[in-house]
Amino acid sequence: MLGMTDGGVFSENFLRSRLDVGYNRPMLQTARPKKKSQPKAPAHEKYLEAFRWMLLTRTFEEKLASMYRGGRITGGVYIGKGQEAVSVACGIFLQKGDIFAPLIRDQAGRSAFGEPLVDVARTYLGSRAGPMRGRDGNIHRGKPRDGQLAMISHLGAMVSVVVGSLMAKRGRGEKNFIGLTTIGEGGMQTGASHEGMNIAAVEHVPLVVVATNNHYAYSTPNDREFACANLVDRARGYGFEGYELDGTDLAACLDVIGTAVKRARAGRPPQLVVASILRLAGHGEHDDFSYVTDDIRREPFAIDCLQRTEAVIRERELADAETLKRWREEAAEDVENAFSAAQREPVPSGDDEDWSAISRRDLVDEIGEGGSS
Amino acid sequence: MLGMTDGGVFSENFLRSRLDVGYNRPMLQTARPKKKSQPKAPAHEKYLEAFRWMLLTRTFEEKLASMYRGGRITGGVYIGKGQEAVSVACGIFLQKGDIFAPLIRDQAGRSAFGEPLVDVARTYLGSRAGPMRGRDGNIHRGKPRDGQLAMISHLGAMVSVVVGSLMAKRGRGEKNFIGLTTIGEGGMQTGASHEGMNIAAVEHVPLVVVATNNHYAYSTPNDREFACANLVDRARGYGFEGYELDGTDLAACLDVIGTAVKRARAGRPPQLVVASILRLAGHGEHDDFSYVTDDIRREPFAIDCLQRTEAVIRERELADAETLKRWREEAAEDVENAFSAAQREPVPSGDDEDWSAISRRDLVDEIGEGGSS
Amino acid sequence: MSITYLEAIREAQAKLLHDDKRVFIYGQDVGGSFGGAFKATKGLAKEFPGRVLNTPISEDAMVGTAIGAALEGMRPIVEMQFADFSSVALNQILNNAGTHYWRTNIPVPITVRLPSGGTKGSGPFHSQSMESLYAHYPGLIVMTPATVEDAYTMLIDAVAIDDPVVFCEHKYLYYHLKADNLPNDGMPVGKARIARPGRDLTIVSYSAMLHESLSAAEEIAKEGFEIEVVDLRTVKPLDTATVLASVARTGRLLAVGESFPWGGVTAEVIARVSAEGFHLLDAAPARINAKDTPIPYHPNLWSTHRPSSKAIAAKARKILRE
Amino acid sequence: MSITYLEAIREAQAKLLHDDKRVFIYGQDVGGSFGGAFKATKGLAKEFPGRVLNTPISEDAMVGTAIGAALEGMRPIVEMQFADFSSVALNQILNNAGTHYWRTNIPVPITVRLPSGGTKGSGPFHSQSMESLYAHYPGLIVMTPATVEDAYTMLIDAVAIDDPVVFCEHKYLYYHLKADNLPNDGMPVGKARIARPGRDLTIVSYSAMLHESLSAAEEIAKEGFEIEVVDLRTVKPLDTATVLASVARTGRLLAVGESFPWGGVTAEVIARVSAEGFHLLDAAPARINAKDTPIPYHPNLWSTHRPSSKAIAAKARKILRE
Ligand SMILES: Cc1ncc(C[n+]2csc(CCOP(=O)(O)OP(=O)(O)O)c2C)c(N)n1
Ligand SMILES: Cc1ncc(C[n+]2csc(CCOP(=O)(O)OP(=O)(O)O)c2C)c(N)n1
Ligand SMILES: [Mg+2]
Ligand SMILES: [Mg+2]
Repeated sequence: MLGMTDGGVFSENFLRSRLDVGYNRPMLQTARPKKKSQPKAPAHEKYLEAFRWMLLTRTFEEKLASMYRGGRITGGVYIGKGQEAVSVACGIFLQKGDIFAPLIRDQAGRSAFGEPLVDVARTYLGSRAGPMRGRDGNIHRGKPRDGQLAMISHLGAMVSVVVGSLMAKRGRGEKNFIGLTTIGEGGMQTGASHEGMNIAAVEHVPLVVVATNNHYAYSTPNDREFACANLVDRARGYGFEGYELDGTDLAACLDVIGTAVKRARAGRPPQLVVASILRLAGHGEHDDFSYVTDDIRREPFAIDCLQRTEAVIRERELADAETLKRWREEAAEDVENAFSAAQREPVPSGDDEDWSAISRRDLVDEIGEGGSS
Repeated sequence: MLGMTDGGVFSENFLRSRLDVGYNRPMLQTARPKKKSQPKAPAHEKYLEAFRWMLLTRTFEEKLASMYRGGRITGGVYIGKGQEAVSVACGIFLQKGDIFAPLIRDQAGRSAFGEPLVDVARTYLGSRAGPMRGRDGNIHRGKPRDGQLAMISHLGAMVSVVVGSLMAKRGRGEKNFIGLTTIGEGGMQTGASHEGMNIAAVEHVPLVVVATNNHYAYSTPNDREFACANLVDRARGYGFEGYELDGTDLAACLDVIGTAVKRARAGRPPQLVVASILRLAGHGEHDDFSYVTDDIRREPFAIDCLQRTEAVIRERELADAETLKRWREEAAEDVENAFSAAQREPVPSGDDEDWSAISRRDLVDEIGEGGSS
Repeated sequence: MSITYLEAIREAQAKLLHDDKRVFIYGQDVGGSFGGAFKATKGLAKEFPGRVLNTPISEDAMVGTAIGAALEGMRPIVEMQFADFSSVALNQILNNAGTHYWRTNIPVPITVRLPSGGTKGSGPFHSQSMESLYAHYPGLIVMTPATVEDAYTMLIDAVAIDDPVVFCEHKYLYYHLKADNLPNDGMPVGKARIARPGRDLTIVSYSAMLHESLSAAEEIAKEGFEIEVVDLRTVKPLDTATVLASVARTGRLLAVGESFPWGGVTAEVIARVSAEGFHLLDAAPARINAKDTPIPYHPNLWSTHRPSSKAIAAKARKILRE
Repeated sequence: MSITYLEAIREAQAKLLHDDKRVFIYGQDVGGSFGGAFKATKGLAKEFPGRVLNTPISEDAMVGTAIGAALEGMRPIVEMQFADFSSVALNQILNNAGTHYWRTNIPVPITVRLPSGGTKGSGPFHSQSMESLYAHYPGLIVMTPATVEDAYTMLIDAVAIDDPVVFCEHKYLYYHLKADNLPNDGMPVGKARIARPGRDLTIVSYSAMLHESLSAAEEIAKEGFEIEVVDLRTVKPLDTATVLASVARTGRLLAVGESFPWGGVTAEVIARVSAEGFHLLDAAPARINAKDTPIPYHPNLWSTHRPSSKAIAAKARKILRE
């Protein structure tokens, strides 16, 4: 079954070898993982690179959460604890010219695709120097000119936006680009995500949708979200190629998402990856996630992907203890730098703000100021 | 494969016998029909009853179309030519206490479920005595108190409405009821239909969704509507049981939709039937459907179900020529009566109208009259 | 005893569930041990098993389902997680629930709760006030309670009404507003309230802006002016009579709302008073709304974007000088 | 040569496709040999292969796709089959397109065409005027052309504007309105037009209601009154200056719109004039809208539901007597 990790040694060109098989095969059946997949033994740069992004993300988000608890962040804080392996795999295969439309729990992927950490800090702190300039906050950020779309909250809405961007690129004659967007199992139940996935298939754009079933939408468990046996079965209904994925296994994430990215790039139909994971934090940091049952915490998908990855690294001696320690220190330093830089920057002020919702200043409605000025 | 006609003789209790198998089986795989299904040989009352509803519908809609051409109908006229077999099967198994939410091309089903033809004529003519009292027209009609929901135009919106009605019935302790709603292959691409189907499965209500792929949404052929190999594959993605259906074959329609209805009634998961057919008229009577290609007109699904049914009846001598003639005459008479009754009735007048959009007259906004009075 | 605006909403729902078997609550995260993003249904799923149901993230279907249940005699309350997400249910609300009675003679008794309005750091998609969109279309009652008491009695009223009700509860008031106890009866639905009597200027407001308006009035009272403050309570129907009677007393009008400036409640109030009470006005009527941009995240921007008591007072002074 | 309002829209799109490689048209049934439910894109798919594309029945995704393409430099025109169906795309229009520039500094140059307004026998779901919903939210330009010439030049303007434009074209005018030829240039975007000069009363209107207002003015001219008729052309931005200048001349104001009465364009016009031009008014301003019910199917009801020139004339006479 294509797109699945096979438990074997993960070689330098694992992606290419899979693709050589895949290209000439008929549309994939949706794939199911073998029970109890074994951690891979990836003697591979990409694996270590991915681990470092994961580590950086975890370090950053722990700091962010502690700042939230200290009352230093306005509004919510949303972290991706436990989802770093899936997320990093979403960003790490993307190239300049690709489009990435991340959602809530995608810091690792955002970083791997090139978002500077300082921009995250800036957005949470509302810095004027940040991409959102204090106008929008937390996860609602992006730099569309760099292919990083800025999500709106309404789940599912970004899927069709990526489709349109890809159509435009194709229309312009660009080559070798793809788009990747993420969604939760909850977001898959919105009408917008349905319309977006269907139109992607109709337009046959090189899109990868990575859906993460982290077993909850906020406090709502799967049984009140959907009733199909497996969400990957939706792939076939849209004309996507579909894959299941153990999201705690970084090698599997790199393998499956990497394959999906390659296949999309090669002109295959849109790709759906459904990863299984447990969200290891609250929906946001305000949420104590006491609704997560003990039973579910004991499920195999409840493993911490970061710990699992580190265990593989140690076990297979892919990096020694000292290197790991250095990486950890470097991550802490990067995080420190990001926050301290952002903290020094000015925040917006209502009086200096350019209060115009449109770019054509001559067309701004004369309705008057409004607000408290 | 359950839910599929098997080419054998269609016995009086064909439904029961299928169900005896079906109840204890695990969730159905989506079923595919055998190539070139043979017309069945149904020595069966239901078959003839269904034929008569189909005949009545065809006769009615031909008259309606001719009135439209004569300029005697305001607004559009939407007929179901070629879809009568599917439609009648949607209505004929429903009982008092069931909910039917038909859409555009469902006259046969509406009639079979008990809608008097005169109400159709009244709605097209805007009679004050009709269920919509001239306020809404053509296919936008219903009598919710009788389980006949009044569609809004926005495709897909009625699916979740049926779900809610079924939940209420279950909550009240009613037994043995189901809901059936229809949709086109075009309507299946709306976000509303997705959300409705998903929520139906989550709530595990006794719902049957009959989707008719008539190969066009207005002028748009299938390849610009969806890109999956077969729409019935969506069933699995929602946790529905799914069936394909040759919509030109009345016996198959009765068999498959009848089975789905029985299974829903028996507490199985929601049911999706995807029928294949060609729309044999314009989207509305204003439309010359010149975009329908010659190739597609030669496809097996382009057969006229009414002619096919009549051929079976003649060939198997289920009714003699005289009986057929009498039925035809009776249909013409019923149609004549419906229109002439409706035509004698008063139409609304703006001055006498009760212009209130809410039932609580004491809460009507004091904004004043508006309009031209 | 002290009870917040949010608790009042919870208590109203508890009472409704208790008193009326037809009531159920449908929304994201309302059930289980969780009780909703704002805890407006905390404990209710346990107290009323099977009647407080979590839904998929499917706002269109949530409302559609409620409509269907209402047609079969139920009294569903739909909780939107944030008002802003009702944009994807708007079609069901306007075109299905809103048209049903007029088309078929059968009303659709659903109540859609919209946690509305701005709070610090909530940004463009968790801060909106959507009452004007819903009030513009026919067929709906749109409630905008400004007090703990109203939050309680009006929600009970909403569910009793046979027609669809959009219930705009203000998130800023959830915790900020407290009352000593809950009333048994409220004012009649659709009637505005004189929240503060005065004689020099009428401020018409509703929801969170009522409180900004009241502070402004308080402040200006020190300057010797008595401002009358009208709380609309429902924006549809809009109680023109009470507003006109107030303007008849004061001769001056300022309409204050938190939603976007183009159209909407404040425009409607001014249009009515100008059209029906023109001779009552001694000065030009005025209005204050939020600015015509999305609602900003950063508190500095947000507090400039939304009308403040200071801005209201400044505007009021200007009108008083005319 | 004689060209209809509908043909002008087709011609504008043909010109846009011809002149600007970034333009494409996206909508249900716009492509193939069909050319749209109203034939506004007739022949264009053939003339411009691959640039006039049929879509699935997925309004949300149609707009989302257009937004994405616009971000990558395209100039998409989305055709809604009927304005009414844009209710299910409203979220993308308001919350995605409408907020994008403000949030990211990058505008979203999409044009969403809404075949709007009532015609005989079209009923509640094929007759709506939705300009007020879109104008209420920040970030959008909302155009409502009333003439063949404007339909042409304003659609060309719409596509040229870097910000999202909601283009409300009126179905009643499609065939009823003819011009001799198409202009090269129109008035500047956002400027209202004096459609008929006068001195006794200003009627402010737009889209199909402009023509009802003009007939009313014509009729009342026989009685010796000269009514000035202002065509707003765009309802957002709304050209307050032109409206105020007209009221300065006439001292009287009647605002006429076809959409629902609560809030919306006519309320906004009256609110602006009352607030900013109070001293200009010699009589109470007034408005006429459609009735506050869904739009009826039967022509007898429909013609009562919508404002007619007769009703406008009657109201005008009343204001003139004051
Ligand atoms: C249309 C819509 N409705 C409601 C919300 C509020 N909301 C934000 S995140 C969330 C849960 C999302 O669950 P899921 O998609 O599974 O993603 P996860 O948070 O588990 O990563 C909800 C309900 C929203 N953002 N959009
Ligand atoms: C949400 C929405 N968008 C557009 C329309 C306009 N419309 C009415 S029928 C139709 C085509 C429907 O196609 P399909 O669902 O396949 O049904 P069929 O007409 O073929 O029976 C369209 C686009 C609509 N009714 N609803
Ligand atoms: Mg989740
Ligand atoms: Mg079809």
